[in-house]
Amino acid sequence: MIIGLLLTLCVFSYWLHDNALFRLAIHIFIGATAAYVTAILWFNVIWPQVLHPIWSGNLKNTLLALVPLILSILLIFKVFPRLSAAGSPALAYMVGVGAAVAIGGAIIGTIVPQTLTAINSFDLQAAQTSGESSWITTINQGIILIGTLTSLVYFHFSARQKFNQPPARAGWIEDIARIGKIFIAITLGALLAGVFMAATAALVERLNFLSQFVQSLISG
Amino acid sequence: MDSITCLTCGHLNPPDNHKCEICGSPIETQDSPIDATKSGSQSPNPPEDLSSPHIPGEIHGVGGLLGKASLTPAQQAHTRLLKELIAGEGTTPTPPGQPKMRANNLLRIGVGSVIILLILISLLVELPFFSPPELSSETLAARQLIYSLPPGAPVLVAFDYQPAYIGEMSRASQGILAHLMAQQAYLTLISTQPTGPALAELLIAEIGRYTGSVYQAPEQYQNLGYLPGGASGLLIFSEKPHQMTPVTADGEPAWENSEVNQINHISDFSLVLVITDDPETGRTWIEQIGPKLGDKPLVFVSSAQAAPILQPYYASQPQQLQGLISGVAGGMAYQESALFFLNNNQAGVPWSTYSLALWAGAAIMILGVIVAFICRMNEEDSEPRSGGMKP
Amino acid sequence: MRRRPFSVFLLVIAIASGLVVLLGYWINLPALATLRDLFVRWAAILAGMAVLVGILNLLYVHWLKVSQPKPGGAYSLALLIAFVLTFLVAIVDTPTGSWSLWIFRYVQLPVEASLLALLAITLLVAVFRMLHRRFDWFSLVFIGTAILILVGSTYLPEVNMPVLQSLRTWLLQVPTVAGARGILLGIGIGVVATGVRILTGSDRPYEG
Amino acid sequence: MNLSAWLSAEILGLGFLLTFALLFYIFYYWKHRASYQKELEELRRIDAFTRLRKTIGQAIENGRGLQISIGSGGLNGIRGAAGLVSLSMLLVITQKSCKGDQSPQVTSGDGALASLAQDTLHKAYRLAAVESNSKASQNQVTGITPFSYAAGAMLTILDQPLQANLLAGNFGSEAGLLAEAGERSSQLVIAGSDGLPAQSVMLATADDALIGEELFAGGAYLSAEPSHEASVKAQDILRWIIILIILAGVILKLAGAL
Repeated sequence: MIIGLLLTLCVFSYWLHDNALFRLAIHIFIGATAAYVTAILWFNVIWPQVLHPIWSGNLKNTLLALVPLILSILLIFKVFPRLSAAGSPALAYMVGVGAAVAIGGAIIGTIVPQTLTAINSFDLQAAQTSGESSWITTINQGIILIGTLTSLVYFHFSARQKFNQPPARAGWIEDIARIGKIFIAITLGALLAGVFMAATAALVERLNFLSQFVQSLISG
Repeated sequence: MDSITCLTCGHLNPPDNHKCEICGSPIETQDSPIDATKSGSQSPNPPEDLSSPHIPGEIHGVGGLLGKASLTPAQQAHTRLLKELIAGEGTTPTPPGQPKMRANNLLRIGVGSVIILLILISLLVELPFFSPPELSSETLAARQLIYSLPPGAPVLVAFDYQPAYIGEMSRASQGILAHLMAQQAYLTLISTQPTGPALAELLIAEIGRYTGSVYQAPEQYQNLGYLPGGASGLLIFSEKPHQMTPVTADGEPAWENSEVNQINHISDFSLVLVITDDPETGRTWIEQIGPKLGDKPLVFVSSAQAAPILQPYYASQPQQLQGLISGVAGGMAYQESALFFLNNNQAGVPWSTYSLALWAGAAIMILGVIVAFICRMNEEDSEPRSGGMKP
Repeated sequence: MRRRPFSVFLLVIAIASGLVVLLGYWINLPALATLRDLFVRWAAILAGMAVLVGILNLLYVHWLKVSQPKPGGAYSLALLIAFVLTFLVAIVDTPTGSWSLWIFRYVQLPVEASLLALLAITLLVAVFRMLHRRFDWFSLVFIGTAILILVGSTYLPEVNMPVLQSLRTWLLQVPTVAGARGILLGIGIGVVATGVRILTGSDRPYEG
Repeated sequence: MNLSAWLSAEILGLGFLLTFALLFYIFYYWKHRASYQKELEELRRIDAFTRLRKTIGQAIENGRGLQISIGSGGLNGIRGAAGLVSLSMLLVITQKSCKGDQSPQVTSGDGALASLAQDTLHKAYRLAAVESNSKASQNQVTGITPFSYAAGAMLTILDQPLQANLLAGNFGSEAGLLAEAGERSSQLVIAGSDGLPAQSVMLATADDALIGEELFAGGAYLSAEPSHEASVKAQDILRWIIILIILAGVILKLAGAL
């Protein structure tokens, strides 16, 4: 408990000024975290998923289990500058699969559903049946639609170079983008409030920890 | 030489400056490297002009706002200190070598001391000033789902948040987890972050302290530990849970208990509860797991910073999220509404102090707007700037 | 520029593995599905191993700082000691054992939570600086929304503020949803572009 | 009635992907053929990139380095994409700055990303025909979880006399601490992320922030590579296609066809 208190104070001291205690706390923290993660990796990945399968089960499973083992070893080569090149195949494999999963996730997971939701959420029947007065719902749906489209337009990159002027997009695109920017600002503002709330919770929790410790000292 | 106008705040800087004295943003002259250590001379128009006029404005602003948050004299003293410090941003004589660093440090220390003292005082006084939050529809939906669980129902609980958020997330999730335990659900804990397993164990133990009955592994729950590979890992886990997580966090064989040994697909769980601080993680779960759950509900406990992104999934047609508890407020509302009592009101994040801190934060932000506005008024003569990220 | 055979080999690995996984999303052949699952599972395991590689890199860099005396070598030593101690405890006691949890609770949690707590102060100061940097309507909408939502998130019994709270709810359920959807779609498109550049071999980060 | 029932998501998704790939190839060959010189003028101005390009030059002039934090996202899923973008930006920046012996300092929170960053640095040296002088400490993993990574990166930012910090990749709200550390040591901070909380925090704390998709256009804004140019053009068109689909869908819905 006392250690937690000291570390908390060390980190808080950074708020006043960057100092040695803060750096010490940070380094201990990084080391401890890395060690804990290593242990987790051993118990949850390296032993059960890479090593153990080798001598369990039939030949087919063993052969299949050899592949991740070999790839893992190749990956570890990356740590040593001289052997680094040997690790590249494993890395290339990870990049390939990673890119594919990213594309799949982005299209199946984000682009298509968000597009369909944008269309389906504009639903007059639902507006009529909904409890609140239908025109408010319809207006809100309209705002959401406009916001989605305009904030999409905001990202448009291509621009035309006018004679000795900075490149600019066509006027009408600029106008739409300006509307989109309002929605983006509101969204990011809402998120900023969220982040601040999360951080404030941490601040309150830490200070509560401190004050309770002090109180326990006073009460003995 | 002419003085250079800062494109960002419009402040007139001496020609040898490379970072603006007022806003600190680099002055974009083609040949001038951005090197704050070079800029240090006084601004052409005396900084007092920047600071003095806005004191009344602030008294109005702060009095009006912090007033709502019931200022003690001590706190008022500190807001006054804060005002002086912000005034200081313009007025502090800046020795060459560190132009506005000192002003920034003072501002940081001022703001920090105000909010920290405010929190400490309200922690010591413990005045129940703010009434508990109301139960939102998505939180209510989550509660109904938990009530409908039969005893021994297998429930998957994902602890996917950074340890830093423990204050908020434990306050947000204690209610629903205690409720799950009261319903005697069999919990299967998992995390796609390596620090998750420890968080899970800590929270289970903590709830045990509050309710008086500690859940036991492996009779009442199993901790599958860390699931590597993010989206890829989840994809495989949802179809072959045994293959992806054969052992528990401490290396013991998993899936042995009768409640879970029949589970061969994610949809065999009665309910999936995801506790996360990050909208990306949340979306990964919704996108990878959601479609595979069939008619089984997916419930989220989310940090306040993820809620704005996750809320639409609850509102969407068809519903991709069947329940959502967001932030300290959601957790409080859940606890208040549930039929059992957790003796943790002063532990972790007390609601009243938290609300007060939020008010203080909002007040300080408003103060920032007022100060910036007044500075802007004083900069009227210099060229107006459309600012920030141009569309 | 002629490509070296080795980088061609890498290119083939990346594109082939990627295409197999990508096709698995659309073409519904049992064989392909099995292969894809296998590939994705291996990738997941490798992601775990990559974390280990990262840890080795971390230790290597700090070992260098300790071995060849540099400023801050003492900190690196502290880091290495913390690593060794924690690792021994976590391996002997298992990651969920009481000792490991003690370290986690009283070493890692306080530091992380305190860093996040500092962020609260940082954000408030940042608001001042940002408004000084650019005092335009974009910043004002940005900060104004944040303020409204903060105030609307609390409940005062004396001062009942239905207007504020309904405004907060509206902000969160209408314009925020719209903006978020636009941003998410935009990011989605960007991700597809990045992935396609990899799978067409025009980006090859893996070739040294 | 639900539109997704009427139009299978898979088909629509495949359509998106194929359209994009096709557009990408068309533009790629077009750019390749036409010996294009003024790609950069063809893109709208984004302050963050304008300033970043200036800063690279200034870093060489003052002999003060750049630090690039490429985040802790690993290589999987959407986070991975953010990391890959930051790597392509790293390649361009290193090529430009290593001639002045000011190759950037890279911090990351994941082994795979760090290894890729190492390879990228070597590649940049090779392309710039400069003798590689990269030290182990030039590309380091500063911590393995997001917060320990951020904490370690904060220290490297505070320690070195840097010209500027570029935060590009997958971050959480802890990015605010990095930006603040850069501000403390009076460095320019340019930040972009795929995570939305990070974006809001960066907008508040960084000197210049990249919003949403802008990060993914990084390569095109920094280099004249035809492939980057082509992908940005393709992104623009795909975006308009999505807009049109949404509009069409809504109109059909109003007409009651769906």
